Amino acid sequence: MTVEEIRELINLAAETGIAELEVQRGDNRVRIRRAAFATQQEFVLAPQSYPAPMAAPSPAPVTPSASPSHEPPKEKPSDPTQVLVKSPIVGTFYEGPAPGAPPFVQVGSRVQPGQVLCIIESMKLMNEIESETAGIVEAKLVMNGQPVEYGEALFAVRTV
Amino acid sequence: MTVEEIRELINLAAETGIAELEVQRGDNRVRIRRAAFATQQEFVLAPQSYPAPMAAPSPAPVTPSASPSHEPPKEKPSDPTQVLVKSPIVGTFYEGPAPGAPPFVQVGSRVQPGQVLCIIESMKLMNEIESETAGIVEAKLVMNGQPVEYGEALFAVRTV
Amino acid sequence: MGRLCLPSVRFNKILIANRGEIAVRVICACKDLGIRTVAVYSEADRYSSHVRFADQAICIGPAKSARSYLDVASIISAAEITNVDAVHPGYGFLSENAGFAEVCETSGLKFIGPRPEVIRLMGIKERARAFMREMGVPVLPGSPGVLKSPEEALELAAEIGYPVILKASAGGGGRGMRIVNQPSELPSLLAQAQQEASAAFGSGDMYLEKFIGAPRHIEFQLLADEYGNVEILGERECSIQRRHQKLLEESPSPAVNDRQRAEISTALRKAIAASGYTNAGTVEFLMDETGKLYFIEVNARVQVEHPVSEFVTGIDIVKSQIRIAQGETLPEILPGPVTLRGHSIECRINAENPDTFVPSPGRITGFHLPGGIGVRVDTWAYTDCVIPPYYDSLVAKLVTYGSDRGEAIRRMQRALSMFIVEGIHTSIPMHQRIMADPDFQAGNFDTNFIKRFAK
Amino acid sequence: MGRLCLPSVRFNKILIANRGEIAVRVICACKDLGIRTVAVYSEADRYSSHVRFADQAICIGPAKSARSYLDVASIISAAEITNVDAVHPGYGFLSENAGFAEVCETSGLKFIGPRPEVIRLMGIKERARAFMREMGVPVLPGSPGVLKSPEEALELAAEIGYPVILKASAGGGGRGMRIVNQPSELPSLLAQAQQEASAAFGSGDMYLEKFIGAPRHIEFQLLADEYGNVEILGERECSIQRRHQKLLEESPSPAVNDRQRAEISTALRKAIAASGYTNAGTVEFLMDETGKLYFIEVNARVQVEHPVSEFVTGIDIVKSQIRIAQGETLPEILPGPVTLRGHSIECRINAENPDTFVPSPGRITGFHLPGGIGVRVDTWAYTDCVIPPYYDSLVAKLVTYGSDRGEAIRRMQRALSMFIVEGIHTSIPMHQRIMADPDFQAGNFDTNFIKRFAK
Repeated sequence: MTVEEIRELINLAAETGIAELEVQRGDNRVRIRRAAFATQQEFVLAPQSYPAPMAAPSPAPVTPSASPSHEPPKEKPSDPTQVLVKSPIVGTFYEGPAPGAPPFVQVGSRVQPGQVLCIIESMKLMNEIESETAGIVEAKLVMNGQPVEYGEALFAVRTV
Repeated sequence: MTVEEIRELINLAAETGIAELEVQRGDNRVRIRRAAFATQQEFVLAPQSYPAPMAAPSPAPVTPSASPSHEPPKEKPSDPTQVLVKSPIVGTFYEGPAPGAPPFVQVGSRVQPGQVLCIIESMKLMNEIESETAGIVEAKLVMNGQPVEYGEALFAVRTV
Repeated sequence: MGRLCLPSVRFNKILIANRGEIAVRVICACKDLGIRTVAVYSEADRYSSHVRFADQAICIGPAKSARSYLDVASIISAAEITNVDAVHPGYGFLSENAGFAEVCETSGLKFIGPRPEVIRLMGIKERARAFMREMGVPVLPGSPGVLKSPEEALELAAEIGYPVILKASAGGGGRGMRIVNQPSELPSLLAQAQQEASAAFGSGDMYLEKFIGAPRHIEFQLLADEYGNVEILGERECSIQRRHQKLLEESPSPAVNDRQRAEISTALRKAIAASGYTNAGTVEFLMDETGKLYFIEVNARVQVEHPVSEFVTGIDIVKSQIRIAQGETLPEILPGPVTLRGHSIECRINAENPDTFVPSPGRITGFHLPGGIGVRVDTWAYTDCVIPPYYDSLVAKLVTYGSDRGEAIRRMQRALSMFIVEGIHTSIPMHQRIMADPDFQAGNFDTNFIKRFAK
Repeated sequence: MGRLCLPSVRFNKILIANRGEIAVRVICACKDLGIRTVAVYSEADRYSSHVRFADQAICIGPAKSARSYLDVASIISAAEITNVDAVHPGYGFLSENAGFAEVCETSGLKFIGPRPEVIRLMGIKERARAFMREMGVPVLPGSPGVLKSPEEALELAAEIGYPVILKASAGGGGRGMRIVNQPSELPSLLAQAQQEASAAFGSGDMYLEKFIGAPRHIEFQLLADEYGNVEILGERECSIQRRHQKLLEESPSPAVNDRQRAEISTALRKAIAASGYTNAGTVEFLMDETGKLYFIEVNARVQVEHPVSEFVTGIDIVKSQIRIAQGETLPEILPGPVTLRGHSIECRINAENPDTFVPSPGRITGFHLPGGIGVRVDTWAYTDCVIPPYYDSLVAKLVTYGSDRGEAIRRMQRALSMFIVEGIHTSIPMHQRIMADPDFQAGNFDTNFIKRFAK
């Protein structure tokens, strides 16, 4: 019996979910007992990466948002030269220092570290949000006066 | 004995709901014990061979049978030369015509179509179960006096 | 109160001759009583919850009901090889089959339901009606027995006044029924209905009754022990139906007042005791446009909608069925006098398109049950189960309770909005529309509600 | 009855400053009242049910509670940008933080709970004890106020008699507590406890009390409106604890009789009305070996175990909290006089090893809820959810009801056997052992039960 054959037998046992497999061919004998059944072992966390049933692209007649089984979005490979400026607090986004005043920055503006990008008003306090990098504002992601959550992206800045 | 043959035997074990199967062909011997019977259990439920999330081969802290998420077994390509004689009714299996009498057939017996293989007693009626094919009895899958369900495999017959 | 000191038996093991949510319901009652259970199942139900949660399970046949859940020999065999003491028939299937009850008896198995001769009496509707009329229960004007000829039918209809309805003696579920608006239609409609009834029930016996155009369907729940004690557990309003299939039930009925409830209950207690009826049952009435109730039939079994009565009375009806069959008396079984408290509504969550009512079998890929205060769910379904196409489409019963009807409705709306079933269509959206309907909320409806509503 | 004609407000939208099952519970109450909801959540709870079922959801910070669920500024900001009328604090987190209640008030948000000054009074335990003593509620013999010195503690302990227990004024959850068996131990144990209390609560203030070796923990549920009306909703037995963490609660207590319940309720009604307490709350007592009850503290919020009181009284406590905060009176809110019917038990299903109590966070790969008669489940979990390691381990509250304690126990056993959670450990097996215990079944236990039981 070759290793390949034994490997096949092991795969077979795993596939079929049986507890134990014993094979003898003439003088050859193989006995496979699957690990899950070998000991009354305490549990190991299930792998985080299996395709959850509710997340499968099934033709469900209900709306896609009706499921409580939200899967975390896949982390996308991020562009190292693009930085998202996120809100550090919950509050209201203001693009300029006062109503009617011009915005601190616009798409295309070149910004420096420490430069004010916007204001988040929280509990009547105006919190200035500064850029941490030098770069060019590629996108403004929130409308003036819009409420923002913690961690919500405000601007995309291309570092230079 | 090829892996394909062994796979068939495992499928056979799963289909028939038996706990353990031992087959010897000359020098070749296979012994299969099914996962469900690795622990003491009162009745047979799920075949252990499904890819459902709850049955993933993780050593979960509950018993394998604790899940209500039973997946139907995949239909496996069956060996056309092997026939499973299944019980057409619910009842009690008797291998012989009377208590103490020799069994109708034994492993290795050559059988003809219409030959009585066993009796299933149901509601005080003795129902003779006949072979539908000519062949050799390869396995007796039920013990004398044991209750059987509808569709439970009683014998494996190799057609000749 | 009957003979109190009669020794009652104690079941060790019960076989449940049914499937789906009612099989799980009976398993729950048995667990609550410490009685072991045997599930029977067809090949299509191998992975069903009732198989999982019973102590033992026996496959009794292929998917087709006639060869599994309706196959008396297989079920009795399963009972014999598992050594059970009693059989609970659930609803549907063999539950009102007097022959099955008889075979159980001769096989030494206690049938959890009325005795065969009582099932038989109640199954022959014109006999049941005659009996109730004698006992002083108001009965819809109609033929005294089976119609002997079209001529007799014409005479009777003229007496009663049109419209009248033709019904099959052995029938149910709307088959073998015809509404007749004028004498000229009668002969041909009678022939049609007879033919349909023969095909469906094996008997073409027909009777006729006064037809109420916009009735409410109201039924009274009863419990009767084996010593002549009878209790009425209030009524249920079941008027929200589509083609005689109930979709939603509640208790109490918004249309029944305390005086009427007391009057009917008194009459029924007497009639049921005189009939020799035992175990649980339901007496169905139609209410006409003036609020008068007329007896139509007895359902000699537990009903799908029993949980609404359980909520408002605090009485476990299925547990009571088993205890009655064990020979216990109602005074032993019931915690005290029967009183109604609050209001309860049941929505039947079916696997069907909520607009077209077309069944929607298949795999449930996502399943999230609502919970919290005032919510009960009876179901056999679970994430990744498959609703087979062979049986009824009932997936779950969603039942809510409130201190009044308004609270029960609000809680039902909340629970419906938190009940998630993916992979198949369900009747949840339909129930949401019913709950939001001003007529429903006001309690203003009859059996035509769904028709009006669908427009 | 208070001023009945005071105009009550009607909330349009409520922010729920909490997570997990209690956030879902408050959402249910709001849905039942037709009030819209705003959930707040940390980054770790993005996929939690309370986010799914609220009308709006705002992320308020990272996983760490200090920067999310305990961050007053973030929560108030979330309330402001969503234009809510009121804030429900749930239990834990900011629920008994008088400062938070105050900020809500100054921000024009109704805090659904007692007024800040009352929360503050109840939070300072020796002041609460002094107040209750004055009002005629039996209080455990102890120091009249904060211990000023080890010498004063020694004097008081000699007067009361050993053993005594040292407790932190601002404490809770077992921290800052020491049992003293003899005078020689007292000074060093006092120093230890003070240090622990300072670290945990920011205050080293201590008091001492008579120590009861085998007490039962019994608490009374109250509702108080804003016009001086107080109702007591019976008591709960909470003696099944491990290290002061309740595992299982029931109502009524097997150890409290009707006379005692009535006496304590009368005393509490008077005391609570005099204290200016409003909204829901719980008054905790210890019962000594002779059955005498002693006040220990007030929990100025809804409790985890409130559903058992809801089952036996039929009163929706969380809905009542919201209606009280809207300015409604108890006579308007309650369907009638408060009466207790039947028995209810709650098992806390925690994500933890049932033997070692080690938390077991992780992904739930299989989740099947029990249902049927007499079963209520409050949970935020679902198939494939992840129990985060950052917060408490409560996955679900399994609550059963029966017409008596025996029925409630049987139904709990049934429900536990049909509750399937895969992928993580849960306390289900531990609860099954408790339910099967003859002492538990007989109602014979005290707060040492789990210790004896674990052996």
